[in-house]
Amino acid sequence: MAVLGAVIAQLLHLALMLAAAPLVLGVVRWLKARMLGRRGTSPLQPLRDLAKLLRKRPVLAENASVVTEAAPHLAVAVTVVAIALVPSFAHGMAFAPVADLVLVAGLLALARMALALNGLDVGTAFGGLGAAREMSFAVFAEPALLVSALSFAILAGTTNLDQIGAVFRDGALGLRVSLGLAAVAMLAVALAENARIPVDNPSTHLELTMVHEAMLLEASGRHLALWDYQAALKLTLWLALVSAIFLPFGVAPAGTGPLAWLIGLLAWAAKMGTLCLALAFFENAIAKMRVFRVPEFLGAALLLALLAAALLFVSTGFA
Amino acid sequence: MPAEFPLAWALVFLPWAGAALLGFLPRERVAALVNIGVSAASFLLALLLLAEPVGVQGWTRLDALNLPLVLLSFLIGLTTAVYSYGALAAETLDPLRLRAFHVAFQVFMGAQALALLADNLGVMWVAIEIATLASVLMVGLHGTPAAIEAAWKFFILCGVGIALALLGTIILSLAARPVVGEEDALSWAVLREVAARCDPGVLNLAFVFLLVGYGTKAGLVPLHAWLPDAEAEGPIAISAVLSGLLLNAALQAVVRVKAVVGAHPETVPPGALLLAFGLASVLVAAFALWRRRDARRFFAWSSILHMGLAATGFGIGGPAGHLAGLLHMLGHSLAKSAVFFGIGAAVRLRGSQRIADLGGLCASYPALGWALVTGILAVAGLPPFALFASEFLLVTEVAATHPWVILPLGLGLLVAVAAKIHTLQLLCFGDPGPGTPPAAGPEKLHWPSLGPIWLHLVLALLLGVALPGPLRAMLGEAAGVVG
Amino acid sequence: MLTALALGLALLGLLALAALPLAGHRLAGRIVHGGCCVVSAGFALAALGGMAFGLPEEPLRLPFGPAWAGMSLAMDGLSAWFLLLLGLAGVATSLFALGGAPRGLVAWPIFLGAMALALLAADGFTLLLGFEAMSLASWALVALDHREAGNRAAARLYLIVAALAAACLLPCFGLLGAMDFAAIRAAPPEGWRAVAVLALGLVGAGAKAGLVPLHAWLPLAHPAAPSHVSALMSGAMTKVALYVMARLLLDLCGPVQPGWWGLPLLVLGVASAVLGALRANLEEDTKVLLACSTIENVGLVVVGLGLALLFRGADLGAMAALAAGAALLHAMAHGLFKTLLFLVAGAIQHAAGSRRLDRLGGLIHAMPRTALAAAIGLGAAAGLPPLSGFASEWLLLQSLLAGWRLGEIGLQMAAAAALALAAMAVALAAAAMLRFFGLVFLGRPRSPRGAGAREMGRLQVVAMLLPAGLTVLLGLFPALALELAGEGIRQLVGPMVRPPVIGLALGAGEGHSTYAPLAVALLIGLALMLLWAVVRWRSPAIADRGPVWNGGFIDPPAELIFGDPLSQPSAAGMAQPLRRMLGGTLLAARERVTLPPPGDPRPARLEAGFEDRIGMAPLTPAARIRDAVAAQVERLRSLTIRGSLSLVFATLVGLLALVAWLEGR
Amino acid sequence: MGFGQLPYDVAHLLGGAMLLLSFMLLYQRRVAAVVSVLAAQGAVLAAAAAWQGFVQGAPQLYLTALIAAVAKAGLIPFALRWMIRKLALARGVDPALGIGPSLVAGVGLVALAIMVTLPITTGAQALAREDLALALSVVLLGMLMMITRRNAILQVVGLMSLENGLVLAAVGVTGMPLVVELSTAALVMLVLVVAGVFTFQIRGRFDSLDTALLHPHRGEEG
Repeated sequence: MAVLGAVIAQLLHLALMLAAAPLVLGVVRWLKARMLGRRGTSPLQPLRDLAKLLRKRPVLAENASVVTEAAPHLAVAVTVVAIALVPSFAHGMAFAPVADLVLVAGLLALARMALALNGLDVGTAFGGLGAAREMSFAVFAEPALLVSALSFAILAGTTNLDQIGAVFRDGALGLRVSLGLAAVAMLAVALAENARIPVDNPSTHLELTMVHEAMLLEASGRHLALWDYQAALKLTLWLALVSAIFLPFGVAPAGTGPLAWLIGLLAWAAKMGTLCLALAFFENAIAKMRVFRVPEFLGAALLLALLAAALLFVSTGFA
Repeated sequence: MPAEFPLAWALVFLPWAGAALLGFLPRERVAALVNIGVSAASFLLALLLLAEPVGVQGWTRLDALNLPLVLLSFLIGLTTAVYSYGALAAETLDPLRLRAFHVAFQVFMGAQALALLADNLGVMWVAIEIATLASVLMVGLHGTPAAIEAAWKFFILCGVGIALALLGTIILSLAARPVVGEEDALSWAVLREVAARCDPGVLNLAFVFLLVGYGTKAGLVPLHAWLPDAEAEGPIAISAVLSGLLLNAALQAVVRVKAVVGAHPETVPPGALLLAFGLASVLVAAFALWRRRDARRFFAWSSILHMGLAATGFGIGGPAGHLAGLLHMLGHSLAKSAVFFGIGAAVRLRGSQRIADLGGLCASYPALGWALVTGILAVAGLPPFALFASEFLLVTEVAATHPWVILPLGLGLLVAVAAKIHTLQLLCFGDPGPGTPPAAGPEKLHWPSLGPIWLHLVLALLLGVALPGPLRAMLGEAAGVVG
Repeated sequence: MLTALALGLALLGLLALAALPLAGHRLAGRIVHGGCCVVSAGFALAALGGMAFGLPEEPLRLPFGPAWAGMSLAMDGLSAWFLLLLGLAGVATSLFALGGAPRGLVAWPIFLGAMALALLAADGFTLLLGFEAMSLASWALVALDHREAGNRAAARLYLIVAALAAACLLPCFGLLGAMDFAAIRAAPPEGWRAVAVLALGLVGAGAKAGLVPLHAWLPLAHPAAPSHVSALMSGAMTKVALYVMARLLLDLCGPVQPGWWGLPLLVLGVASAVLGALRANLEEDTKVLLACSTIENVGLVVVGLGLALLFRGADLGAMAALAAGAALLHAMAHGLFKTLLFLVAGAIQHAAGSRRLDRLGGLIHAMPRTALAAAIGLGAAAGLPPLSGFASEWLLLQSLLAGWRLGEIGLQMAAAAALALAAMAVALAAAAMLRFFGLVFLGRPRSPRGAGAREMGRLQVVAMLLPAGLTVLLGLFPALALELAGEGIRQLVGPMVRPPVIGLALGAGEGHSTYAPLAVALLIGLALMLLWAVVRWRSPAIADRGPVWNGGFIDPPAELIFGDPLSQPSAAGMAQPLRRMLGGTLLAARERVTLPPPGDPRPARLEAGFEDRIGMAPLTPAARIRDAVAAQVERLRSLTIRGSLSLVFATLVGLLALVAWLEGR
Repeated sequence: MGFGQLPYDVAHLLGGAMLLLSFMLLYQRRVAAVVSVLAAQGAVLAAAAAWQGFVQGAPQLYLTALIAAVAKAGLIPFALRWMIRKLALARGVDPALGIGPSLVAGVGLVALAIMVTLPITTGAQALAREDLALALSVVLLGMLMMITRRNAILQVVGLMSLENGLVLAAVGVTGMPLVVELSTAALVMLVLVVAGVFTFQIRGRFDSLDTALLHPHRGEEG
């Protein structure tokens, strides 16, 4: 029975994520526009774009290899698997045992690799530029992510997202400075990973500082659709990750039934909404930074995460 | 054979008889062949020693320490004779000098045997002196200015050295005189027994003179000045027998004396002095190797290095130390003479013994080149040859017993190996330098040149990792003889 | 079983001997390489069987040996694990060589045999004999093309470093006080002797494994050799050095040693990982790039070993097992995928005629199978799930994440910093591998020769697909591999522990965090299939082919048949971000852009370069000191006859005075 | 035997005479004179050997004395003179270390020799001990001469007087087997022959016996 519940919860979660991804993107765009006093496009616009792109006939460069065809599928599939691991409204879902933070990071790295390969496939200058920069940013993002994971590992004794969430939800730990620092670090990483301002600008093309879009210049039709969808999924995943770790309130405990799920769902929607709002506000508030200042940005995140760990060493009885 | 004429003396007088015969042989080829014959005969004779009972017989003794050295000496004597058969033809020697060479060579072999087998220290001294004078003649054979300089230096330094050794011998007998009754005050066996009752002061004095005297012969720093030039002049055979045989005889004398003096508890520990000389030789030679431009001198310096290593082994003493020293002497003789054979062939082909002129041997003469590569690796103490085994034992033993010695020793070894690898690549790898004569058609090297090299290397290999049981037992026993 | 292994060693020796008379014969290559292939397979099977069905208890005493003792062979869990690696790598490389031109036939079997001997040794002499013979044989193979000055310099430095390793490891066994391993375990060293063993062992084995700062030789020597040799050198030989380090520091010195022993390993390992990975991002020669990534992976393994020491010292058995398992698994994973990648580099060099990234490109069209194998290998090297590299790095990161359990705050901070740097190294490796694949296989050809490349022969392709398949298998079933390595892990960290395994998944610590590669792989596969179906259903249209858009660039002029080379990313260009972000500080990287004046049609030029000052740090001063001392010593030689005579005289007088003084007291 | 007795006094007297002659070797400025001093030393050595033979009642020492008289006092000086005349050598000695300093150094060496020998040989007979001290001094002085004189002939002379010191020590030891004396004597002749050969070769090559001229001809120049 519990198993069945877990499976159902997992499927619901997956469906929710897949559906929510374009919405999240759209909502963020809409919020940004509203804050700037524009009417903005409807939050559903990304869905329409996807549908339209899927209908279009894709055009491949003459020397495009199988990579161009395979990479987007691989990237989306991997991101779907990753997003299936991040708990949204309920804990103890079917994949909970394998929902490991380090694994999620690995899956995201795989998706990133696929994206970069796509950028390099036809050998254009922009693609290479974007790929090189994307990988270089990851060099600083991954340590920051893992070191902030260290804080959770110390407090929860594991890197399993499900258990981290459960431990934090029970609130046995109370509010901690170190967790705050880790949260800031992780948000910075999230901005970098999703090519948001100040690291990259998702809404421009052919700007010399661009990273993410540069790798998609040759993509068209369904390939472009897949890439856009993957971006949306990734954004959603990161927001869900942040909410799952730092805002685990109201998430249905393992083994509970539909009612708890409903509460969890509402709580989750609220959390995602606030995060979107925060993101939109942040992006409007600051300007994009020069490419070679990104390492400093992420390096600061890394240092914050290290500081969090150090505080834990001192504060907790482990020291 | 009758006891009053033991095999040992036969080993001495057979080569001398051969020398006398060779003195009257005008024809070069015949002389070379006779030379080989005599060497072969004396080698077979030496093999008979294996059946001889161990012990003292008049002025001579036979024990596990000198038996392997004697066998090795005559083996190298034989291979050297074989090698010279091919090599001397190319040397620019008038018949008289050639005859002188053959005579001196056999005289040297006889004296070498006597030096190794002598029990009476006086006799041993005489033998070493004869061997020295014979090799002085061979060194100066070419009569070029460099050769004369080398020979004169050799003569003066070793003359002084031998005189000091004699003084040491006399003082030793003076020390033993009061305690030996009617026995021979110069017999090593007797001395070892009575040493504990002798006056430590006199023993110290004797050891100082003997160490400096025979140490000069063994080429220990700072008494080494004669060695590099002496080994680099004269026919290549000289380099082989000097580094392969004479040094061993001198070092064996030092070790035997050390055994005598060390038997007395209150003397200044002779091992420490020997160890100091050994380390000095290792360090100085290791760094000097980096400045060599002449191939034969390079390997002469490496002889100093290896004598230093063996001296270090004997210096730290103990069964392991002595075994390491002895093994090192044997392995060094084999490997070094092999390398000298190879260098000699290369010098013959290229007409110069400067390293720069010899470069790129593997490219122009593959067979010789790779043989030389193997030989130099063996000399550098890399596996699987004997010197690797002995250096392994030496270093581990030093680290176990005298840890502080490991610093200079390890440094010296490392610097020396690096230098040898460097020179090896200069000699054998790359393209022949400009100005070197191109390889004239097919490689003009026949078995007398390459055969000895490979024979020595195979023996060094066996000595290193695949020693047959009886030999292993003998070496172990030898370590005990002077322990 | 040991007898069979010994016979295998003998067979290799015979092959080496047989190569001498066979030299130049038509079948020589077939016989030697085929024989090596068979023997290596035998090694692998023996090791596998030993680990699966029980290892031989008693060591085998060989009937011969050095003058003072016999040689002895033994196979315990540790040696079996590395022997398995050696066997697999040996099979692949020999197979590859079988397809190519026969070269270095004498040294190759000796190389294989020496490594096996070092792994199977049960006493110090045998170990070092194998270790040095291994260096010697590989030196001969490095020097195979000795007519090129670069190779000569590389070979010289290589052998000198090997000698340094020997000069450090020999005293170790002297300080350990015994030759026989069992005897050493019975009486582990104490006090300053133990510390000396640690230092010497670290320098000796580390120098051979290419650990910073003694790594300068590795990027020179590995590329200089023929590719199958480089493959075995990077894949197996560095592991033999790591085996010696583990055997010496963890096993022989035993659990009595304090935990802080792990600290130097941790520091050096992390430094190697970061520096190697960064260099791999800047190098422009395929084989040098791979060699640098070897430095990185060696560093990661050493980090694992250091953590194992730290945890063992803190009595955290499970954590120690986790770290040791990570080290062993990563050693195996790297051994396999690095072998594969060097073979790929060899295939590329043979097919496209160059090793330089800037002369290659677009090979995925000409060599699809090679590209597939390369993709697998590079993916594993980049630490991507579900391949082998990720499994081992997951374990490593988990053990680093558990570093806070060490209690002492200094160690905790060290572990946290190590975690950050290790993660950075992994990400750097990913960047380097992407650069490799993107520049070599994707894009357009950068040279006519590269445009004319063809797929390799069947044997070579098989030789590449074999380690590729093994990489995938190891990635999917790391738990089974670790179960096999269990004995080895116990050898390293104590008899009580069990490998960090839960069923088919890897489990860290109390098993809270788990990694189930099979499940992940299945999920990805499922998602891919569904996605493919959906996309096909929603968007049936067949893709068109058209000229590359390239952001609106004009088409290249007709004479540029490969397109405009300047519109393609170059090796230096791909390296630019990291060169600017990290290269300046770590590798003294520099860039110079020369812009022609306006109106000048010449293109702008970017010159970029770097120098590995850390790698050169130990070398140049040593050479300078050596020359200075040698110059001083040379003055001894320049004495005249009277001068040297007075030297003798002075020695005599000095000794007499010494004796007089000693007796005066 | 002991102090104040005739055998001791005579032996001591002869030893002292040899030491004195060694100093004269160092003191001389003319090659010819050096050779005649060497001859005198040989003669004294013969006397010492004979006296020891008489004291110890060891007949083989008379033989030694005879050899010494013939070789050291007769043949060798004669050969050296002949060589000098044959090669028309420069008459001067041109020492590397001045006469005065070398004498001072000699005194220091004698002091060292006595310091080393006297306190230690308490076990041995006084006679041997005294002779040992003297012989040691003679040996050291011989070496000093070898390293302070440039001329090849003088270096040979130094070697000879060094050997004299040896024989002096040898005869001092009671019961020293004959082999040593014989071999010593024989080898002295051999050494002389070899030395002669080379002196001629050096002379022939370099028109001088200044061994410093050999130095540039070490192999591996530059």
